[in-house]
Amino acid sequence: MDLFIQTIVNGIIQSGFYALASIGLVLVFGVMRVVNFAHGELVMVGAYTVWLVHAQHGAPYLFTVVLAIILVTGIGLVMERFLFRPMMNDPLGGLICSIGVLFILQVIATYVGGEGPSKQVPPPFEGTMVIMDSIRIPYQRLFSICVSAAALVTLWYFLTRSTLGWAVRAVSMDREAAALQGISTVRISMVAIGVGAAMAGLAGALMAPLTNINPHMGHNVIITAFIVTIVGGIGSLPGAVIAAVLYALFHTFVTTYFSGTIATISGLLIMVLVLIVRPTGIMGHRVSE
Amino acid sequence: MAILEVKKLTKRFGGLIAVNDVSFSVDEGEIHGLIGPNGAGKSTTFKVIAGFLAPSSGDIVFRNTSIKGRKPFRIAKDGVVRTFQETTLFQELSVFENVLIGVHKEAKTDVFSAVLGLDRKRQVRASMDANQVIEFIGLSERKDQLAVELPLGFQRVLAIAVALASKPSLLLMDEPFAGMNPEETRHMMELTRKVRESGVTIVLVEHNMKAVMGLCDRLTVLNFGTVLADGTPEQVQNNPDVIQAYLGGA
Amino acid sequence: MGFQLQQESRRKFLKQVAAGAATVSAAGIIPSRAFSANKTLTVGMNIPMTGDLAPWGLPGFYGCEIIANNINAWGGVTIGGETYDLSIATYDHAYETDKAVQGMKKLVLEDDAKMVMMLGGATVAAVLPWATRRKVLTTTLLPSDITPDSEYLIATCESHPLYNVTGVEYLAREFPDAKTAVIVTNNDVEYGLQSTATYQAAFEVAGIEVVDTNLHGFDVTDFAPIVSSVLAKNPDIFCMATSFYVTPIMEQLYHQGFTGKIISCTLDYYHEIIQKTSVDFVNGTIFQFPDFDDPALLESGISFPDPAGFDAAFRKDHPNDWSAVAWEYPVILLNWLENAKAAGSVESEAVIAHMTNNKQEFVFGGGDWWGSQLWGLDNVLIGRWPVVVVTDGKARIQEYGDLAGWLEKNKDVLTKHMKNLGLRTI
Amino acid sequence: MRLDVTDLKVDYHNIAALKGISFTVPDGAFITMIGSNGAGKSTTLRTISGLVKPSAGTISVDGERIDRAAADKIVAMGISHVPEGRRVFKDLTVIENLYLGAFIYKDQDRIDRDLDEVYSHFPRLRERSSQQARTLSGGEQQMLSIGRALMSRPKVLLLDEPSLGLAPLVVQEIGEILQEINKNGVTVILVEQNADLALRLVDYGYVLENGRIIMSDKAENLANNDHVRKAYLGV
Amino acid sequence: MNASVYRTAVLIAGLLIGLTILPHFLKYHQQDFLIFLTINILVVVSYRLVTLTGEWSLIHAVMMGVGAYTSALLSKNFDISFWITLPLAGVAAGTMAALLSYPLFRMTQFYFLIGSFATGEAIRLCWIQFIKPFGGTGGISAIPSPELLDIDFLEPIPYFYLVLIIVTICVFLLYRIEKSRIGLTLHAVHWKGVLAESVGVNTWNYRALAFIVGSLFVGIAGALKVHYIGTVAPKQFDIGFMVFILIWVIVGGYRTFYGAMLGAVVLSVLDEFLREVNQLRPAIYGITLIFFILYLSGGLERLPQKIGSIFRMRKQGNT
Repeated sequence: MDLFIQTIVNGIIQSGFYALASIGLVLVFGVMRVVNFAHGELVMVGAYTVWLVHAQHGAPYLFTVVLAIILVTGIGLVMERFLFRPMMNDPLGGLICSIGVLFILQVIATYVGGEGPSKQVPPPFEGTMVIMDSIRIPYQRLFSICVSAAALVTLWYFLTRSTLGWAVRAVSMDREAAALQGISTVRISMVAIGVGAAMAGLAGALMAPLTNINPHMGHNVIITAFIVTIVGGIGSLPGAVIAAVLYALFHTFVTTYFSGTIATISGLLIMVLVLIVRPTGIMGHRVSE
Repeated sequence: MAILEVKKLTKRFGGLIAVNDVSFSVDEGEIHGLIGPNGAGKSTTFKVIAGFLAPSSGDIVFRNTSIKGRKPFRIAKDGVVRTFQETTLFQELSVFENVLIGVHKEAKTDVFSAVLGLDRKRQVRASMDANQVIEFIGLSERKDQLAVELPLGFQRVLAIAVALASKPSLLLMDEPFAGMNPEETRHMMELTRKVRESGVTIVLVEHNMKAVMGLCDRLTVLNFGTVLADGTPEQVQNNPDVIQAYLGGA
Repeated sequence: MGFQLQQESRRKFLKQVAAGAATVSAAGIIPSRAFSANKTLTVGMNIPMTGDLAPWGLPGFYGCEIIANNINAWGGVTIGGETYDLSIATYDHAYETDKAVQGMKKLVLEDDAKMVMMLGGATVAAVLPWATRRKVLTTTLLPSDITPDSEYLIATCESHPLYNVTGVEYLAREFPDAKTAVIVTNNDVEYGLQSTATYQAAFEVAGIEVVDTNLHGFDVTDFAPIVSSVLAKNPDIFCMATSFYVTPIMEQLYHQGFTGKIISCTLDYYHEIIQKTSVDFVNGTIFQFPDFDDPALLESGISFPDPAGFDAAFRKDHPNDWSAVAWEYPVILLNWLENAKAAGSVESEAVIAHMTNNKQEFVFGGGDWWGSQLWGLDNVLIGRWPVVVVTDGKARIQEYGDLAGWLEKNKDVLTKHMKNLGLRTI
Repeated sequence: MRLDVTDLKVDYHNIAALKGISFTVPDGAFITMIGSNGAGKSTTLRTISGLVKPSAGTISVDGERIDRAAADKIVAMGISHVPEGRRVFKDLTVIENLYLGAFIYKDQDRIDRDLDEVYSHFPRLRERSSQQARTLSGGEQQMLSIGRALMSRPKVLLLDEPSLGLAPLVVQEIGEILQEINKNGVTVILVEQNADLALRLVDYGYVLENGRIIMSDKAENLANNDHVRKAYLGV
Repeated sequence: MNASVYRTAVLIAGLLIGLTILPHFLKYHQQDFLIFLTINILVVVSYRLVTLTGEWSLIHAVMMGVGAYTSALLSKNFDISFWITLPLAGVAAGTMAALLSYPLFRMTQFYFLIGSFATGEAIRLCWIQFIKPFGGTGGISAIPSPELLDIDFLEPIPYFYLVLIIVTICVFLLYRIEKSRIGLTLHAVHWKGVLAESVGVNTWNYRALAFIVGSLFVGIAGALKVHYIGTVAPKQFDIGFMVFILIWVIVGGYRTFYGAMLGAVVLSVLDEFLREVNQLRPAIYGITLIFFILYLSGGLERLPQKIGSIFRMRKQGNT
C-alpha cells in the first residue's frame, strides 16, 4: 500500500515535468504548424544553464532558473525569426530545420560541458519531507512540482482569460481569420514560441538538480513530449496537460510494477493506438478538413 | 431504365442535416441535372454517390447493385466516376500523363510485371486508350503540354478527359461550367453532349442555368437538403415552389 | 630470459615511467619529438571519443598520453635493440560498429599501430573477425568479449564483471546481518547484465538472497519509481551493477530514506554524489575502483608506477574527466610494452606468445590467465582486485580480494547465473 | 473612406485569378460583386484585406497604398473582412470572439460600448455570449462573424458570401442589418453568388467573369440586364 | 530520344566501370567506407520509393534493422546460407511493413511522421528488451560472412564487388518500378490523392505497396551491412541514423531519382573529411541542412539550375 501511494506521489511529481516539457511543443505546433524536433534540446539548454552558471560558477539557483528561461526563450525567438517564419508554408521544411538546430545545440552543449560524464547539479533545496513515516518527497522535487504547477496555472490563465491568450488560440484555430481581426500572426507566433521555449527552459532548469545532464538528454524529452502531444490531441493545451498527468502516472506505475522499457514501449504503442483510433487525440478537434 | 437510384438518402454532420431523405433516379443515357441554391445539399449528395462521404442512411443503387459505403476507387471501378469542382489535375504532369493515369483499370500492374516488363502490351494499349480519349476530347494538339500551363477552359476539359479515360458508364460532373466565359461554356456544352452520345450517362451539378437548361433532359432541384422538384427543365422552370425558393421570386 | 632478470628490467622500466610522471607534472616539460632521432612506435586506440560513451574512451586517451609523454621525455622505449618514441594514434568510432571496423583498418594499415586498445562490446565484436585473421593484438576492457576463436584479443586490466565478487565477499564477512539484496541495473548486455549475473552468483555464494532484480533501459529520466519499487521489498543491501545512473539512483536512495548497505560496481564521480546527498549517506558504500592517490596503492605488489603522481598529472590537465578508464588503458599499454620489451619484438605473435607463456603480474598483484571456463579462451588476466569503501567522504581501499580463488570454487554458480540472463558462455 | 483598385492582377499557383480589374468605391457606398464560382470575387476581397498579395496593380484607401501591407495592418486602417464560411473561432466563446474583433484597440470602455452596439444589431449573440462558437447555428455563426468584424470599427466592410447555406429568413435578416450598418456610414462591399439578394440590397454592382469586370452599373439596371438575368438570375 | 538513352547508358556503364576499379585506388579503411556508402545508396533509393507517395516515414532505419536481424538470426542460429537469408531479410522487412501498413496508413502527413517514428522506436526497444533472441543492446555478433567458392568476403574488395552487384540490381529494380505504371500511379497518389481515387486507384494500396517494397529493399541493405560488420545492434538503426537518411534525401533533392543518391554520396564523403573535427560534425551537418532548406530547397540536384539562373540574372543586370 505504501508503495502504491509513493508511486502516485512519484507520478504526480513527474507529471509536472511532462506537462512543462510538452506544452511548448503543443503551442508551437498549434500556432505555427511545425513540429519542433529541437524542443528536447531546449530543455537540455535550460538544464545546462543551471549546471554552468549555478553549479560551476556559484550563482544563486533561482537566478539561474530565470536566466535559463530568458536564454531558452531567446533561442526560441531566433528559431522563429530565422527558420520557422521563412518556412511558414512548408511544415516538413520547418521540421528539418529544427533537426539542424538540434544538432547545433547538442554540439554547443558538448563544447560548453566537454565530452565527459553526465553533469550533476547539487540540489539547492536539501532534505526530504516525510509524510506518515513512509511517503517521502524531497524538498527539491516539492519545489519543482510547485513551480511547474504555478507555471501551468499561469499559462492556463493567460490562454483562457487574456485577450492575447485568446489571440494565441485563435491563430492556432484559424490563422487567416485571426489575421483578419488585426492579430499579427507573426507576433503571436513569437508569443507562442516564446512561451513554449520559456516553459522548456523552466522544465530544464527544474530538472537539472534531479537528473543526469548531458547533450543527448533531449531525446527522451522529445519522445515523452510526442506521446503527450499525440495522446492529448495536437494543438489542444488542456489535452496536453491532462495527457501529461495520465501518461506520467501510467509510466510511473508500469515502471514500478514492471519495467521502464516496457513502460516506454507501451507508451509508444498507446500513442500509435490513439493515432489509429482517433488521429486528433483525446481532446483535439480536427485541425482542418 | 434507371442506371442510378438514390433512395431515401440522408447525411448528417454532427447535428446538421445536410441531406434529408433525398430520392431520385437517373435513366441510362440521359443528362441529369442536380441543382439548387448554395448549401442546398447538392455537393453532399454528389460526394455521397461517389463514395467520398458515407451516407447516414438510405441507399444508392447503381445498375441494381447497392454501392452504398463503398470506397471511391471501388465505385470508380464499378463505373461511376466523378470530376471535381475546382480544377483538380496532376498539375506538374503533361496532358498525356494525366489522361494515362485515368486509364487505371486496364493499365494496373503488379511489381513483378512492372520490373520485368511483362505488362508492356498492356501499357501500350493503355497509351493508345489515352490517345484515343485525348483525340475524342480534342486536346491532341496540347498533348505534351503540362496541365498547369493550360488555360482554365482546357483544364476543365482535361479533367473530364481524365475521368473518361477510366471508362465510366456514369459520369458525375461537379460544376464544370463554373467561372467559364460564354465561349468556353459553349465549348463545354458541346463536349458534354458528345460524351453523352458516346454512351455515358451524366449527372451534372451546376449553377450556370443557361448550361443546365440547355443540356439536361431532366432536373432534380434540392433545397435545404430535400427534393423540391423533379422533372424536365420546362416543368422545373414553371414550378412555383422552385421560383419562390430557388430563384427567390425574381 | 629468466624470471628474476625480467622482473629486474621491468622494475627499471616502470621506475623510468614513474619518474617521468613526477618530473613532467612538476616542471611542466612538454616533450617534443622534433629533437628525437628515434623511430616511432605507434599504438592505436579505437575508442569512443564523442557521444554517449566518450567518458569511457577519452579519459583513457588522456592517461595514455601522459604515459607516452613520460616515456618520450626520457628518451623513448627500447625494444629488441631499437629505441622508439611512443605515439598514440586514435580513431573515434563514437561506439558505432561500422566506424569501429574502419577505425581498426586505418589504425593498423595506415597508422601502422602494433596494438589496438578498445573499450569492448559490440564494437569489439565488429572488428574481431578481421583483427583475428590479421593477427592484430587487440585489447578490451570487457573480458566477456573473449570468444573461443579470439586468439588475439586480450583483457589484461579490467576484470569486469568478475571483480564484483570481491566486494560481495567483503560485505558478507563484515556485515553478516545483511541477508537480502536487490539489484538495479541497466539492461544492456555488455555491462549491466554481465555485472548482474556476477552479483547474483556472488550473493548466492555468500548466502544472501536476491529479492528483486530491476533491469532498466537507457531512457530513464526519473529513478524514483524504480527505487520505490525495489525498496518496497525491504532489502538489507542495495546493489547497483552499472555505472551509468549511479548518481541519480544514489540520490533517490538518499531521499527515500534507505539505511541499508550499498554496494556498487563503480562509484565514479562520488564527490558529486556526496554533494547531492550527504557524506554520512555515502560513507560505507562498497565498490571496486580506487582513487589513485590512495596510499594503499603504494604497498608492495601493486605495479602501477607512481599512482599519486599519475593522478595529479591527470587531474592537472583534465580536472573533471577522471574515471576508471583513465588508468586502465595505461595499465594495458604498460603491460604490453613490458611484454614487447621482454619478447624483443613489437609484433603481435611474439608479444602474445610471450604474454601467455610467462608469468604476468596483474596491476593489483597476482596474475593468472583465465577465461576458458566461461568464454572459451584463457585471454583474461586476473589477479587481486581492490575492495573500496567510502570512508569520511573519500574512497579508500579496504582489502584486495582474491579473484582466482573465488572463481576456482564457484565458477559453476557464475555460469548458471550468466546462462539464466541469456548471456554467452561456452 | 474611398477605395481605389487599379489594374489589380493576382496569380494563384501560376493561374491568373484576377486579370487586371479596376474600380472605385466612394465613401459610404454599398456595392456588390456578382459572378459565378471562380470568377475572382473572393480573390478581390482577399487581396484588398491583405490575405493575398497581388502580382500587379494597386489598392489604395483615400489615396494611401495598402496593397503591400500585412493583413493585420490593413484591419487597423479601417478595412474589415468577413470571410467566406464565417470562420469563427470555434473553441472560443461568443464574447471572446467579439473581443478578438477589437484586438487592435486597448480602451476597454470604448470596446464595451462597441460590444453593446453589436449586440443591438444581433440580440441573439448577447443571449449566447458565453457559449462556445461551435455550438451556434449557421446563421448565428454568420452574425458572429459580422459582429466580430464590426468590433474593429471598420470604415469599409468586406463580406464574402454571407448568405451561403442560410435559410431565406435568416438571409433576409442579415441583409437588413447590412443596410443598417451601411446607413451608419460604413462602406460595404458584398460578394455574392446569390445575385438576386445582392442586387436588391445595394446601390451599385459589378459583374465578374474569369477574373475580369465585364459589366458595372446601378443595381436596378443590372437586375434588368439581359446577360445578368440569363447568367445569374436564371431567367 | 535514342541519343539520350544512349548517353545515359554510356554514363551508367562508365560509372559502374569507375566504381569497379575505384577501390583499388583507395586506402584500406576507405574501401570499407565505400562498402558502407554503397549500401547507404540502396537505403536512400529505397527510402525514395516510400516518399514518392508524399509520406515522410521515420521508420525506414528500423526496417533496415528488421532485415539485418532476420538475416543475422537465421544465419547464426539455423546455419542458413547468406544467399538464402539475404532475400529472406527483404521478405521479413516487407512482411513487417505489410503488417504495420494497416495502422500506419490510417494516418497521413504529420500524424504519419510521428506514428512511424513511435512504431519504429517501439520495435527498436523490443530488440533491447528481449535479449532472447535479439541479444539486447549488445545485439548479435559473429554473424558469418557469405560463402561462395573460395572468395574471401572478409576482405573489403571482394565484399565491395558483392555489394556493388546486389545494390546495382536493387537500384535498377527500384528504378524500373518508379518508371513503370506503378511509379506513375504513386506520383498520382502523392499529388492528387482524391483525383487518383476517383479514377479507381486504391490509394491506400499504393501507399502500402510503396512502403512494403521500400522496406523490402532496405531490409536487404540491412542484411548486406551486418554480414560485413559481423555484428548487429539496436544502436545502428536509431533515430540518429534515420535523421541522416532524411538529411541525405533533403540535401540531395527528392525530385529526381538520382538526387537522394547524390546527397548520400556528397554528405558521406564530406563526413569522412570532417573526421578531424569529430565533435563539430553534427553542427556542420545541422548548418548544412538549414542552409539547404532555406536557400537551396531543391537540393543538390537543383544546384546546376540555380547557378545557371544566378548567372543569367547577372548577365541581364549587366546589359
